[in-house]
Amino acid sequence: MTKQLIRPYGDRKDDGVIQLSFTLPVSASEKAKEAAAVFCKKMGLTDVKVAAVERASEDYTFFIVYARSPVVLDYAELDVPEITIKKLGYQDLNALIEKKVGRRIVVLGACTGTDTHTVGIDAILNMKGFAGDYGLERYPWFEAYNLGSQVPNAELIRKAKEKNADAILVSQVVTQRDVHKDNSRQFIEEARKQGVHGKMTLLLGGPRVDHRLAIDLGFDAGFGPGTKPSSVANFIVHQVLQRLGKEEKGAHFEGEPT
Amino acid sequence: MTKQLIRPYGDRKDDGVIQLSFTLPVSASEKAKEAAAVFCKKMGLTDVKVAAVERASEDYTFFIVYARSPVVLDYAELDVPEITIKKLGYQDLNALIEKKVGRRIVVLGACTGTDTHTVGIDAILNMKGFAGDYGLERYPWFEAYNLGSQVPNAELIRKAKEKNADAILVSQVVTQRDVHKDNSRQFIEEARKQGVHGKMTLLLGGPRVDHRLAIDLGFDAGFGPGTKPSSVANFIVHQVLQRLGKEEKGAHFEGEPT
Amino acid sequence: MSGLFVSDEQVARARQLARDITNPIFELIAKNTTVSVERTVLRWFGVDGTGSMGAPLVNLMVDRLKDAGVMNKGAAYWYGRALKMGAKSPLEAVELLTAAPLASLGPLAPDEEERLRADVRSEARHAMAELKARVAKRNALKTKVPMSPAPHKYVIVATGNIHDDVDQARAAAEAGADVIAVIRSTAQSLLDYVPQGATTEGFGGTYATQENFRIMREALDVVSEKLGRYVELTNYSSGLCMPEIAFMAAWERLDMLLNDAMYGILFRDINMRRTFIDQYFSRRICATAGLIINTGEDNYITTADAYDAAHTVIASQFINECFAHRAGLEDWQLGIGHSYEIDPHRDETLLLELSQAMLVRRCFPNAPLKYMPPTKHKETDIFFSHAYDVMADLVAIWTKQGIQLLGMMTEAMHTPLLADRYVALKAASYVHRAARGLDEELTVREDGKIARRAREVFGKATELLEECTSDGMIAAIGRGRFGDVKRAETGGKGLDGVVEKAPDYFNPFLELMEAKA
Amino acid sequence: MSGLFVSDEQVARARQLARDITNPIFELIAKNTTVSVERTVLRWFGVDGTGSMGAPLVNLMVDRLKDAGVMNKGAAYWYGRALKMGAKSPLEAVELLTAAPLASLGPLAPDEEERLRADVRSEARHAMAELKARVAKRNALKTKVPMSPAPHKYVIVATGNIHDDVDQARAAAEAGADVIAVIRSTAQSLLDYVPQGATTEGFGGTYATQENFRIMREALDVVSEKLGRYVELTNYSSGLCMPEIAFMAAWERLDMLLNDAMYGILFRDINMRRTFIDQYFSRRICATAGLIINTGEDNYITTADAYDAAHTVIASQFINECFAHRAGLEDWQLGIGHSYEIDPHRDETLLLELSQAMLVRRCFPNAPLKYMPPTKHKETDIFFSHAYDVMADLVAIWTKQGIQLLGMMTEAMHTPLLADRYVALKAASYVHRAARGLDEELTVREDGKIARRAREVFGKATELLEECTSDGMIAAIGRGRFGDVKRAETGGKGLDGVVEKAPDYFNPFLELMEAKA
Ligand code: B12
Ligand code: B12
Ligand SMILES: Cc1ncc(COP(=O)(O)O)c(C=O)c1O
Ligand SMILES: Cc1ncc(COP(=O)(O)O)c(C=O)c1O
Repeated sequence: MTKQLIRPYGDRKDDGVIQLSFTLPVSASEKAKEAAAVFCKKMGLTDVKVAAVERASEDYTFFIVYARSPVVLDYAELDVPEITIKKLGYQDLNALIEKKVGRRIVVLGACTGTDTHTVGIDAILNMKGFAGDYGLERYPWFEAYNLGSQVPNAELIRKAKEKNADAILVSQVVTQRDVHKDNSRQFIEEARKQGVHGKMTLLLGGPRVDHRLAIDLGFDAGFGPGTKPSSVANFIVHQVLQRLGKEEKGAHFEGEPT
Repeated sequence: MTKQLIRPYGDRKDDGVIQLSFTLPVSASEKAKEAAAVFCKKMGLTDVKVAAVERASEDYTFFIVYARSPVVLDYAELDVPEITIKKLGYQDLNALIEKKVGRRIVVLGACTGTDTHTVGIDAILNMKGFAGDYGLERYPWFEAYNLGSQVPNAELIRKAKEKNADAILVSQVVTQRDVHKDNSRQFIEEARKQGVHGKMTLLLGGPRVDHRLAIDLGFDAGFGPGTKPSSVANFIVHQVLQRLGKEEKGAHFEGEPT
Repeated sequence: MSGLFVSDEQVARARQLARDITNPIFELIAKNTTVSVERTVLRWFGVDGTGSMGAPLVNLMVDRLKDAGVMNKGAAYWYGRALKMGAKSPLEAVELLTAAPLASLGPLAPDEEERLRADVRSEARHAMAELKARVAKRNALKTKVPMSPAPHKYVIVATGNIHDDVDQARAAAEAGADVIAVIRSTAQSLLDYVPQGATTEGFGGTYATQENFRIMREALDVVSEKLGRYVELTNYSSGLCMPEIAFMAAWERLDMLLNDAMYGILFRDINMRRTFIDQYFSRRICATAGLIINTGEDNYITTADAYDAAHTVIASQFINECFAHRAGLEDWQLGIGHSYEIDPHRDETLLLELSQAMLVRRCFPNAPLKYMPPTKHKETDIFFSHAYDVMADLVAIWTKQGIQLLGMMTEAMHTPLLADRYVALKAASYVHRAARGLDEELTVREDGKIARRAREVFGKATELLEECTSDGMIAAIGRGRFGDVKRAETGGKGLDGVVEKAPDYFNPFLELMEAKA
Repeated sequence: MSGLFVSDEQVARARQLARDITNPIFELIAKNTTVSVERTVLRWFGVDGTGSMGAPLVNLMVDRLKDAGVMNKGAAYWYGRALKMGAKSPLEAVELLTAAPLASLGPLAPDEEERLRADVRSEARHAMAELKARVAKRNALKTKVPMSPAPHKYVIVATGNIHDDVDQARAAAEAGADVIAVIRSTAQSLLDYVPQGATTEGFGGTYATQENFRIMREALDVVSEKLGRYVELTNYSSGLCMPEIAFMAAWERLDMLLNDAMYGILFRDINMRRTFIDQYFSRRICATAGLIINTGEDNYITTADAYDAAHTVIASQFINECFAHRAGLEDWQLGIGHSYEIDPHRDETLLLELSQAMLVRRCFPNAPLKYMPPTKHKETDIFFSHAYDVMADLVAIWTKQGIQLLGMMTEAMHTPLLADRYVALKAASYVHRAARGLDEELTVREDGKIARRAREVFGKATELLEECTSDGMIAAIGRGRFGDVKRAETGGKGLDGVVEKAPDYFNPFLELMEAKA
């Protein structure tokens, strides 16, 4: 594989120029400026220009720096798993469910824990949908329940078992101190305890969620900012087909097909 | 000396949080985002959050990142030379020149080379001055000549010899590709050739100039953004007194006294 | 000068509708009390601290009263009984009562009952006097070091740790902040008690505790003196403990309080009745202590679309205002909430935002108003988000907002870093300085898009108010008219904390506060 | 609607004053020619390339004519003589002339002289036709893929390397730029020749060469087609080679040109006479080729204080307009320059900037206008600088500027990085989208601060124009009335390049261009 070495582009190819800003707990002065420069040099940066030394307060100084980074990257070397499969439109997907699954797919969703940010999960589940893309409630071949926000993990899973759901959708928006990760872990534990893990498709979503994170936490998939309901719908359908053995494992859907 | 370890302050003491932005020559995609993350990790950053992946154009992607830097700095350890001496006001300084020098101090200034940015040197020399601080022309005990811009180094030095000046003030504003450094070096060579180096006080100034740089280039001092004419006036007077042996060497003026 | 858009009659009509809408709710309020109202009464008498299990004493005591089915007489009454039984201190009172077989304790002789109430009333008067004295202290400092002109720049601190909060609040004040808001940990509004003491762990915010209030106000007093400019402090009372937090805020000399008649219902799924009753008592306290309240209509357009739901904001503001006036709050105390939230990808959003902000001004000419920045459509591109906030800064000064919450360029990512606040304050100071007086220079054409949009929004708001009058507030909320959120009268948290008052229900503080109204 | 501020009579009077001021200068222009005018004539005939020492052939040839003291007859005449001597190509013509003992070459017989002129004239007509054809090609593309609505977002590329410039220009166009300006290397305007070929080294900019023009315009043609939106290209002609660069720009189908009657004098210390004569011929070319010119009044308030010197901008604009009209330029071609440069630390700067921008609009209702961003008071705090630019974006759309140079958040540091342009374009697009139509919504009060300031500035401008009429332009410049810069009539660079025309001076291009006027 031929290398594709890349560096940041500021004013010219490969000049490596980057912009930084940070605050140091010292009061603004020539010495503070020097500290900012030393800080950047210790990060391996060169041509460090401490552009701004802003007196954020008596005890804090805000710096803006332009500098060059020596880091070179081989873009060819990176591989980001992006196994995408043809995404079906609203009509076709419903047709597919009717034909291959033969029954409505049941999904439950909620914003769990103490998180009250329902806009995200609503965007996925409610009729209205998101960015002109219908929500799951709108799909005749989906049976979608939106439990809203502040739903305890245990309760969500219990309800899912009652309705024997195909998938559970968990939304986590508040991420301070990684509370979303803790809460998600707790959800997975609970899912294991109640024996739905591995049986139902478990999806995690939120502004700081990505597929990798969700997998690591024990979910089947993760969806981040700008997710379209149709993407989620497609993913779920293929998961169901796989569980029914009507589609080979592994081929999973991620993001828009390119 | 007791250590004073500092780290960037984002949300909490020593969390090390910094903000970065840079452009990579790749088109926006999940892979591009990963590249940005890897780039930051290679710089030694942790908790890398690639916040924004902006399609700057088909071939370039602009990234905004928040991450933690492990770098810790001992602030106590830094020493930035700041030997300051009491700065005299307009009246007192004139009085001092009258008393101790006994003649008007002659200075010439210009924006040299192809640089036409006169506003800076004007701020130092012209009557009007800068930020309410009188320019050198205004001082009765200074004889100041402002040759304007685009003045060749050789010509400036020749004129200075004619007037047998005490100091030459060089302004350099355009800094692209370090043209200001090249031009300044060329000035110092010329000064050596014409034998004024070490005799006259040679000052360099401009937005990207600082004392350290000027010294390295062979000037007696450097003045950066926001310099007040009075600071320059004070510095020159003490230089003259030193050359006249009326003041011990070494005590040099830099910036406002703290 | 921003336009009139609608006639005084039309505005008066909207006010009348709001009054009609709130009438039935005030009957509900008059008939009932809640655990948090009663806990507030006890706190006011000085019942403080936590019990063996760490639960606040006021909770232990009120739960006891409730379980014994005697809370309907009012905690003040039982407090009086305890004193009669010889309690020497609030603490002893609690011990006595938690020990006593309340249910079986019959009434005293009529004259004794009378004396009991008289004694308790006089103690209440003293407690009230002490509160007033604390408020006077705040006002004295405010006159000594006056605030800078409006819009008052309001920034949020939310580290989760009160000591870091102080650090950041101080920095913000030095950078030009006029109001510091400490936002609460995500879960707090669902707690049916107020945590105790200084706290150092919270998510998305810091717990609202009386001690945290004290620590922060103390720090800001020092900063205010140092800067020669009074810096206000605010916190959030919405939730299951509205009245208690209002009391703590008043006692600790806070200057403002987020206090909305419906936020808890819509955005925290707290029971309607509970919220309506609690908000009344908490607002009575705000009125008495001269606290400025902030309402939360801005939240509606984070769940509903800001363009489509613009009228729900106006309708709700009239209702919130009415609830406030009927709790004794004066216009200068009404930080009526609205915001700059229209999707920036639409055309002519500045015209639309000006229209909305001017309409709010026109409807509430004497209220300070509380203007919120863009949040929902903020991007992780901090440079764009910063530019977006600058336009909100412009609308704020142009339409003479009293209180402006400054947008943060990192809104779409995390609670503000120290530097984010600095950047926002510097930009807002510039925009305010640059655009001050703009309104006097310009006349908005009554036949233009701004005016037409304002009339359209006001018209729809009036229709919604009419719907609420005819079908009732509860039905309207049931239909998701506000913020697209549907709630049922008996749903949500905290309904079990509502108790119908007995005929001889006793609450001397309420008496005092309603008397002066 | 922005205000009228002053009466039509007052504006007409200012125009008349400008005409009186320029009269004596047009006498000077009529009497003299310059080396760069004559070089332009030769270029137009197709003389291209460089000599052995790398100097452009046109320079070698014109210097030769000048040294021989025969340039006063016009390079066209000598070009004709060369053809008569049997030159088969422009190149041969140069060789012949540089060889011939010009001084001693007497005139031909009258009828021969006549025929020579006739032949040269017809060649000139063909050359003119070819230029027109190229211009037509540009206009065709412009109609095929029309531009987006004004303000046209103008950004600068300045890497010093034309190939990097192309890269960045393409990126800028994709990010929304409507106009690409390639700024020149710092020294170029002082060169009395135009460098040749594609260049890859420059300081603070890239050399303006015909090849660089071609490369960039070609790249932008591709981008325009791709985006279905025409992207304009501009460069800078001020300096010692104004007419030549204007010709190259016209030939290479540029759309705009920075072209000011006085910039060279004030900001490059180029001799007055030289500049006045050069600007006339260069503007004739712009008029013929349908190039939009940009004047440089914005520069005045980088050296002088923007508040104090506001009137000098207006006065100069009337003068620049008059010079332009008298060179055959029409209103739609006048990108009259002004800028948002008032110190942001002052109060009410938005009012002041609006006042100034509206006044310029009012004085030049049919000109596109070229609005410049804040530069001098930009801070190295990129977040502040970005906010500062956003306010300029607002004024630009509000006051309907035709061309808006976008401010860069790193203005105080370096020439724009690729990302800086992206950030500026994204913000400007948002502000333009948000505020479009604002002007129609508002009426500026004629008795307000904005109007009063506008009248004050206009009044002072008229006084300055009166001073220039009575004492003459040259005296006024000598007093440093414009941009606080003092220049003397015989000072500065390039005076030696000015030569008085002989009675039989011959310049067929000038004839053609003046004829159609
Ligand atoms: C709207 C909003 C609110 C509203 C919420 C109303 C509601 N019922 O949802 C209100 C005003 C009530 C609110 C309150 C608070 N908020 Co809030 N809020 C926001 C805001 C402005 C927008 C969030 C939003 O709606 N985005 C739009 C949706 C569509 O995007 P999304 O959530 O990312 O969802 C998309 C994808 O992520 C994905 N997705 C999301 N979930 C799921 C789930 C599945 C299964 C799938 C497949 C996909 C998926 O699909 C969606 C569509 O593409 C953000 C700031 C911002 N601009 O992001 C702050 C923000 C999220 N809030 C924040 C905070 C701190 C709070 C408070 C705790 C503050 C306080 N103490 O008062 C409170 C309490 C909240 C609580 N207890 O949880 C912080 C969180 C900080 C952090 N990173 O931890 C933010 C980031 C603001 C900030 N910078 O401080 N908030
Ligand atoms: C005003 C200005 C101009 C004016 C200059 C008018 C004039 N006669 O001065 C005009 C419009 C003509 C101009 C033209 C150009 N400019 Co210019 N200009 C600026 C601008 C906006 C402000 C500079 C200024 O006046 N600052 C105010 C003064 C007071 O500050 P100062 O110079 O730093 O001076 C202070 C201190 O540095 C110190 N000091 C300075 N000199 C000295 C000397 C001594 C001895 C001492 C003691 C102290 C001292 O004291 C002063 C007072 O505190 C800057 C951007 C910016 N905001 O900085 C660009 C800028 C400097 N220009 C720039 C460029 C590229 C140009 C051009 C080359 C562009 C072009 N190709 O057309 C041209 C040509 C200039 C040339 N050939 O040199 C770039 C330089 C990039 C770089 N780092 O190399 C800048 C940074 C803009 C940008 N971001 O691209 N410019
Ligand atoms: C009126 C009001 N109360 C309270 C809050 C915060 O509530 P909580 O602390 O429950 O997140 C908000 C949120 O902005 C609000 O607008
Ligand atoms: C009218 C005009 N011409 C030319 C220039 C640039 O001139 P130079 O290339 O000499 O720096 C400017 C600078 O902005 C200008 O305004």
